[in-house]
This record gives sequence, structure tokens and C-alpha cells, in this order.
Amino acid sequence: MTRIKEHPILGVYPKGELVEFTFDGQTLRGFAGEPVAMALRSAGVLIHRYTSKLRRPRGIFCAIGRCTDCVMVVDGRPNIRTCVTPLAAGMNVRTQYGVGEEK
Amino acid sequence: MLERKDLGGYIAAPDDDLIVCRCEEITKGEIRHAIHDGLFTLAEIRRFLRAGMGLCQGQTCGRLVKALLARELGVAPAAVEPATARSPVRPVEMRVLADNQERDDG
Amino acid sequence: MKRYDLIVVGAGPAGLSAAIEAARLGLRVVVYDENARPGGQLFKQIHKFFGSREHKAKIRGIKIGEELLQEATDAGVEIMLNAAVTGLFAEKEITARVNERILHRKADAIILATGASENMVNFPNWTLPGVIGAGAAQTMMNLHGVKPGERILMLGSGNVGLVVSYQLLQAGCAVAAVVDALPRIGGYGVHAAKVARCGVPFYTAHTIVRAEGGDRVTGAVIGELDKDWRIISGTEKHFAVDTICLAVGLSPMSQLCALAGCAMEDDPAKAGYVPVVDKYGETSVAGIFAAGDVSGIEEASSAMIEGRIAGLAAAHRLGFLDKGDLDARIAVQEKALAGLRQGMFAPGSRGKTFTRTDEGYPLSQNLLRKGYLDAAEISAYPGITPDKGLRPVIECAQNIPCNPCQDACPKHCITVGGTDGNITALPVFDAQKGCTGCGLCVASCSGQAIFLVDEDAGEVTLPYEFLPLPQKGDRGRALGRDGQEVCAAEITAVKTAGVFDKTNLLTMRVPPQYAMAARFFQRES
Amino acid sequence: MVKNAADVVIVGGGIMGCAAAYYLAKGGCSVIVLEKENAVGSGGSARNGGGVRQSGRDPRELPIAMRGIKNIWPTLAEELGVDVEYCQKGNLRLGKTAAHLDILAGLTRKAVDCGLNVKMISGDEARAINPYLSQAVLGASWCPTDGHANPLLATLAFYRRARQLGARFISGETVRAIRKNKGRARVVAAENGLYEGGTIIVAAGLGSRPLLNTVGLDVPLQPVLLETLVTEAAVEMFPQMLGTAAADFYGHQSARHGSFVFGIASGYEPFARAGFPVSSSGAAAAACRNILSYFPVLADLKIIRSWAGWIDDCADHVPVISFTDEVPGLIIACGFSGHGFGISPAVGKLLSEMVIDGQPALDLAALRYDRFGIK
Repeated sequence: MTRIKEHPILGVYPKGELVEFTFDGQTLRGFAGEPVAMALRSAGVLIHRYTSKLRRPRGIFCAIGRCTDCVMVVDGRPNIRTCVTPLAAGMNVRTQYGVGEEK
Repeated sequence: MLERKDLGGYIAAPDDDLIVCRCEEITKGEIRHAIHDGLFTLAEIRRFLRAGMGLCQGQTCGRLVKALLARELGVAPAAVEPATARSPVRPVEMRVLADNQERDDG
Repeated sequence: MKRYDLIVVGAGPAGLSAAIEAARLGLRVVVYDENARPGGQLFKQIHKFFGSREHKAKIRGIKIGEELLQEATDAGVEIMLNAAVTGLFAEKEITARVNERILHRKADAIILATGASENMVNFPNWTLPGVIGAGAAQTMMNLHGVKPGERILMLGSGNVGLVVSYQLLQAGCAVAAVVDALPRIGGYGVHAAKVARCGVPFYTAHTIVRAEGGDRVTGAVIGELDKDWRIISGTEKHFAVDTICLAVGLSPMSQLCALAGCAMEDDPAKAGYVPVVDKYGETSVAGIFAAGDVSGIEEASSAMIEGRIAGLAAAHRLGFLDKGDLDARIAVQEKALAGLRQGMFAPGSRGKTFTRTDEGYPLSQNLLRKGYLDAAEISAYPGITPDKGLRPVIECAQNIPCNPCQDACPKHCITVGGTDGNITALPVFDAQKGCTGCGLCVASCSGQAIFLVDEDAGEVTLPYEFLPLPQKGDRGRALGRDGQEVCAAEITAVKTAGVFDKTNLLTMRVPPQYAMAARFFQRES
Repeated sequence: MVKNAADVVIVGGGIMGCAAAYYLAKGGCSVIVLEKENAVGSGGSARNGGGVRQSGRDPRELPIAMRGIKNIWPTLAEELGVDVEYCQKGNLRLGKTAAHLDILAGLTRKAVDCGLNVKMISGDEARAINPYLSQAVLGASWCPTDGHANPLLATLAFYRRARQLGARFISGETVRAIRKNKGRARVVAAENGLYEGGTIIVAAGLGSRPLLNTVGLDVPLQPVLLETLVTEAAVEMFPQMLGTAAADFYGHQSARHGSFVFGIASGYEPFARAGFPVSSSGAAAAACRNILSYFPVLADLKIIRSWAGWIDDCADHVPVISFTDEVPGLIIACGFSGHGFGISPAVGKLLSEMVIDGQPALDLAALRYDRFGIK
């Protein structure tokens, strides 16, 4: 279980409403307002994109919007930093290949 | 003053294929090659290889490239001039940049 | 263009402290922060802070964040979140991205408190999903309640690596090992000890050889380093982990200072490229100040003081505080800062090796290499008396700036630094003062280094910050300082109290001969 | 020969200096290049949109541009051993008003007179070439043999190859004066030493003017602020070089990398102050508004970096490439006025011809230093 149910210091985490979104067409659930990357990690998704040159997988690295490794195609827009983009119901999240969607 | 002297022949290292710049996927070997080709400053390495010029603007690899350059040149990392800071320090969409009109609700 | 007296960039400990001081003196202050929550790293720092009472010692970072926010709000500070400052231009003009537009704002003074960014280290396969920064782990666990992985290898044993390793354990993850290329642990011994007693092995003078895995991390290989930083062949060890966490230091995030045209210097003692500042934190550009990690990496406690100094100095520059008042107030802050900047972990001690404490006690080499005090070493320290019977055993063996144990004891049994109040001195226990075994010192110790020991009763009381909390009557194993099983143990008491602030006191019964060895409890699974 | 002596001393390690050094070294000359910044190519060479075009140029410099595009650019990558990202897929110079079209038509007429293949096309024809153009575009000039390249790479490629051929480069060395010996330019006095050259080439951008003043010459240069922006990499969209009749932006997409590079005139230049920070807070906004008015489709594209610098604008916006009567042994190459990059390989070649053959292969009389009547 990736989500921490109760933390010894922080207790129970305040979370938004449980919403549905799609990842590469598959329906997943996460909490509204949490970063897209957290909802994906909780659903077991680690690979956010494949790089331009070497086509290597990348995922979360810094988790605070600096390294830009976790970018994906969100609602049709490429290079969206999923670690700092809040999840909203119905979001269309896709694995990024190079600088855009898979051709 | 920086005399662009010859660093001697390039000797391949076993870890030359290690990625240094994650955004632009630039390897240690490419950077070492560039240094031996006379690119003695971070600015030149950035311009020549795009190392540190990707989406994150060198926030992750800046220190690694600097250390690599210092080692090849035989100087302390602190003696290597860092890359110039540029705005915007975070990526900004053109439509957002274009909309810089004053608003009361800011 | 909207103007302020003072613009602060960064709502972390330095920025908020600066804003509070300035706003209390009547300046119109705005703080911009790119994050959705203010507080900087404070909201990820769930451990109790070191330092002294006046500077929020033994209060958890998250709580300090809340307090600073409240103080800032009360002082009338405007805080803009999700507001990334993207540039700094002539005439102290900033541009900030807020939602879908760029704001242009000017002020008569600017305080840059942008903090630090994590250093990274590269090794084969370091780009695989599952290799993350320690800050990422902290963000995932403590802000979002998501475990970064199930089984983690930590690279780096500075305070960040140690604190995050402990937080990973608290979040329910397993930490396979803590690895550091240096021949000694970089962070506080007390932080290492609380990780080691949970059974996490330390590998100093080791580095990562490679991450393993096809499209995500499935393992890590480490190896021992020789004096020339080369891996000694044959020393490679494999760990089956799904996450590799990098905690190899921080660098000042000083791009905005450079953009503003501030004179910069690359100072290894400050851990990177920093603006040149005077004693008020003012840069070479009049009216632009820098405070906190951006002007040199230190602990959050120091950042808060630097912030206060810069806030006061900005107020003086704008005529809200006269020179006499400024100097008087700065003097108080500087004294506190000097107190924090002593000892083997002070910024001025970077790169130096110590063999003895300030008092002349030999430093525990086992603590530096393995993360725990050896039984043979502990009797040397002044917090550990040879007496028998109920008493605190203070396993505090390094000069770190911290004294809450002294304040916690209602009987004044514990002193730190004697009359000169040097807070980096080792705590001294005086049995004559009449310890009652109340346990307040155990709960107050930010390093979780104090235990109540009673050989007569065969009981050890230890601080415990994990879930599920054991119950009276639970049976299990007592673990030693090295995390290895010492003997069987049974919980005889569990104390929780508001004043303990979530550090629970577990009392376990062990055979008396193990009372000085048993330091952790593991329930039978 | 003393230690700091060479056949040619070049003041200025920008693309002009580096290109000249390359062709000179290739021609067998010993060369010393002095650059005041720490990094080679820190002036206008690192601050331009990468245009390699003939269209829109003044007839006086057009032959240089045509020579470069015909003879040098197509094989430059091979010659230097570095992919300089040269892409010859045409130049669209865009107009949105009738007045714009008049400007474009005038430029086009002049270029055609010089033998350039360039023509006026309608808005729809322009959109057929570049489907991302907005309906606001009424027409354009189209020159299919124009293109673009990467100025950062090209500068360093010339430097790298010149160095390999034995040219000596010293950066972080500020030149203070040129000194004459027996009537000839002979010595370059720099902060850290004296450099002696059989020929001295001044290719120091804006710094050329005060330097020439030290031997009693003047060239009317003034600083103009140039701002450059680069975007994140995007999917391949279009290969043309872009410019506008309104001169409100220019730029292109790098075919190899996918990022766009734009240069701009924000309209603030006459009022811009020298100093630091150089970038003005409004320039990027102005640039984006201008660009989006032609290419609304780029709205979501992110700017990741912008930078600015002062270029050497000549009184008549055309460079000086010239020997001097008063100071034999001195060659001037400055005043490229913001459009030097595209002609830089050809200029480097011409400079080498001036040194080695004693005269350039093209007639450069119209680019003489004394055309302003202020010698």
C-alpha cells in the first residue's frame, strides 16, 4: 500500500475529494488537488515519460518542480510538471514520448 | 586571463557514457570531449552541447558539469565561473508572459 | 505598478522571519513563494528542532511553520502562494508568475530568501524511475502521504540523509542501508543513532556502483572506496531495493541574486555560489538582502535568525527603525547565531576532522562510522553516570547546539554548558538533584538520545515515534544500539501526553544485565 | 620572434574573429585571438536569432550573404566537424498591413536586382508554406534559398577548428589600445601583456569604436539592445526562418532540437540603459505578444530562458569591412548591426583573403570605414 493511512506524527492527511482521471486511457483514481504525480505513484505508475534521444524511462526525481523529469502530456499539453500540477477530475494524463505524445 | 592551452590527448574513461545532463541527455564523455576540444568555460559547454540548457536550465546538472570541468582543467570547482543566471527562472508559457498588463486584483 | 516597502522572495523560515520583523515595524510587506504551501521545508520537517528555547528548540518543523505563519498573518504580512518569482530587474522590480499571468512589482527593499536546491550525484542508471532526491521522499511522505517506495537505499549520511531515513521508517518504509562516500557519518550522531537502533546498517567509505533495473529500480550495488576514491573490487554488495534516495548536500539557490547583479562568490564554506553580504545580510546592491540557505547552507534555526536580521536591517534602511535600536536588536540575534555556529557541525568546521569534543572527551569513532555508540565507549560521557537505579542515561556524545533537556527537567538534574550557557556543550547529569524518573527529558530530547534506565527493576524507557504504538503487555525483542537483538522484552508502560508532542514513552522490561544495552523495542510479528 | 607575436592578432573572439582565425590558420598564418570575456562568443554571436538569409539585406552586403550561402554554408558542418544545425528551407518575411507589404516589396525589388531568387507571395501562399501562420498575415516575401543555423554552435565550431589548426586563443584579456610602429599597426596592448601582429584585425563589436580611437580612427557605432528568448523543445513544426516587415520579432525552430529561438525588438531600445541587469522586465512580454500575433498556436509553448546584450549598430546599419589608409596593417570588421551571423563565414573568408592575398575576393568598397566622412 503506497498511501500512508496514519502517520505517527502527522496523523491522517487532509485530502480532497476522490476523483477519476485517465492515464493513457485507463481510468485511475486520486485525490483532487494533490499533485498528479502523487496520484500516479499511488496507483503504481512510475514511468512518466520516455526521453527524446535515448528513449529511456523517467519518473519523479525532485518532486518539487525543479528538475522537470516528471513531465507528461496533460490535457493535450506536453512538458507539464506533474509533481506540481494539482489533480482535477477528468484529467487526461498521458505518457510523454520525447517532446510530445506517442506517434 | 585564460590561455586556451592544449590539455593533451583525450583519454576515454570507462564511465564516459554516464548521463550528466538529464534534460538534454548529455554524457560525461561528450562533456570531457568538449573540454579537450577547448571549451574551457561553463558557458561554452552549455552553448556547444546544450548541457544545462534544457527544460530545468541546469538546476540539476550545473554542479556536476562544473566539477567535471574543474577536474579536467586541474582547478578547484570554486574557481570555475558558474553559468549565468537567466530569467525566467521557471519556464513560463508565452501566453502568460504576453499577458503582463497591470491588474487591480493582483 | 503596485509597490511595497519590502518584497520577500521565499516563505521559508528565513523569509517569513524577515517579513515578520519588518511588518511589525510598520513596513508594507509581501512574500512570494512558488509553492502551494508556505513554510518552505518546515512542513516536511516533522522532527523536533535543535537549538535553544528562544529559538524554537524541541518544536517540530511543521509546528514552527504554523507559528511563523500565524505571526506573519498577525503582523499584516501579505503572503502570495503559487507565485514563482521569475526575474529580478533594475530598480528592485520583480516579475512573479501568479496563476495565468505575470505580475510586475517594485519595492524599496528586497529580501531574497529562496533557500537551497539539492545536489545530485550520478552513477550508472541514475536516471531510472525510483532514483529520487531525499527532498522528493520528504515531500511525498510528509506533504502528500505517499510512500516513495517500499524498500529504500539512502545515499548520504548528512543530517538530511539521516532525518529522511528516519522519516521513511516512520512512514512504514524499510531502509536497506545508509551509504556515504566519506569515511564518517556527516550528520549528527544522535540522528544516526535513532536510525541505527532500528536495524539500519551504515556503510561509510562506500559509494553506489550502479542502480539496477530495466525500466525502474529493482536493486542497487554499493562498493567500498579506497583512499583515492576508487571502488575496491570484491567489496561490492547488492541490495534489493525499489528506491534509491540521494541526500548528498544542498546548494544555495542564488540565481535571483545573480540576476539582480549582486556581487557573488563561490565559497565552499557556504556550500556554493552565494551573494557577498555584510553583517546585515545586505548584498552589494543597496537595498537587496539575502537570508537563509541562499547565502550559505545552514540549519533552519540559523535561517530564522538571519531572516530576522535582514528584516530589521531593511526596516532601518527605510527609516522604520533607528540605528541605535537596530544595533541593539541585531546584537541579540547575533549572539544567538554565534551560539548555533559552534561545535563540530558549525559552518566554520566544514572539512575539519575532530577527534575530541570541546570538553576533551574522545569522540566515539563507532558513532562516526557505524551510527551508534559502542557499549565500551558510552561511560566516557557526562550524561551517563555509573550509578545504578532509576536515572536518565543521556547518550549525547557530540557538541551540537541544543539544550531542551536542561529546560525539561523539573528538578534541574541536567545542565548544558553550565553558567556560560554554551548550548553546544554536552549535557551533564547530576544525580544529587533527585531525579524522579518523570521522563520529560526523554520526550524533550530532539535527538531521542535520552533513556530512563533502572537496573533494579530491569526497565528501560525509550522514546518511540512509530505506529502502531505497542500496548502494555506486548512482548517482543529488545534491540541494541546497533539494531541487533539483545534479549526478549515486555512492554510494562506506554505513556503519551500532550507535552510529549507525539514522542511516546515506552517502558520495557528486560533482564537487568541488558538494561544498559537495550535501546529499542520490536514487537513479535 | 617574441612570445606574444603572430602573423595576425585578432581583437574579438566572436564569430567574426573565430571565423577569420579559422580561415587564416587554414591558410598557414599564425594567429592570436584576444577576447575580453571569459567565454568565447559572448557578444552578439550568442545573442541572435540564427538567420542565414539574403533577403531583406542591403545591396551593399548582399553579395557577401550570397557568397556564403552558395559556397560556404552548405558544407560548413563537414568542414568544421560540427553540426552547426544549418537548415536551408527558406525565409518568410511577414507583413500584416498594406504598409508592411510596401516595405517588403521594396526590399524584394532591390534583392531581385542583385540577382537573388526572392518574390512576394500572398497570405494564403505564405500559409501554404507555413500552415501555423495566423490569418492576420496578409503577405510575405519568400526566399527559398535562405535558412538558419545555430549561432552558438557555429561560433564555437569555428573556434574549435581554428584552435585545432594552431590558432592561439586568450580569453579574459581586455585590449586597451593599438600601437603603431614605424607607421604600421603593430602592437596590441592588453591588460595582461603586449601582442605583436603583422596584421591586426579589429572585430570587437561595440568595443571596436574606442579601440579604433586609440589610433585616431572612428567608426560611427552605437549600442542597441537585443533580446533573445528560447523555448522548450517542441515537436517539429516548421523549418523556415522567420522575420517581419515590422521588425517586431524574428526566429526559427531548431530542426535537430525542437526549441525555438526568437530575437526581438521590444520598442524600448532607444531608452534602454547600459548596465545590469541588461534585460528589461517588459521585453519578453512584448516579444511574446508580437510572436503570438503571427503564431497564436505557440501560446502554450514555454520560454525557458531569455537574455540580452548590446550590439554594434552602424550609422547606416551596414558593416565596416575595410583596410585603413591611415594605419597600414589594420583591418576593421565591425558594425554588423544585428545581422552579422548569416554572413560571418563569408566575412571570415574575406578577412583571410585580405591578409593572405592582400585583397578580398569581393569588392568591399561600399563597406569602407571612411564612407561616413568623419575620418
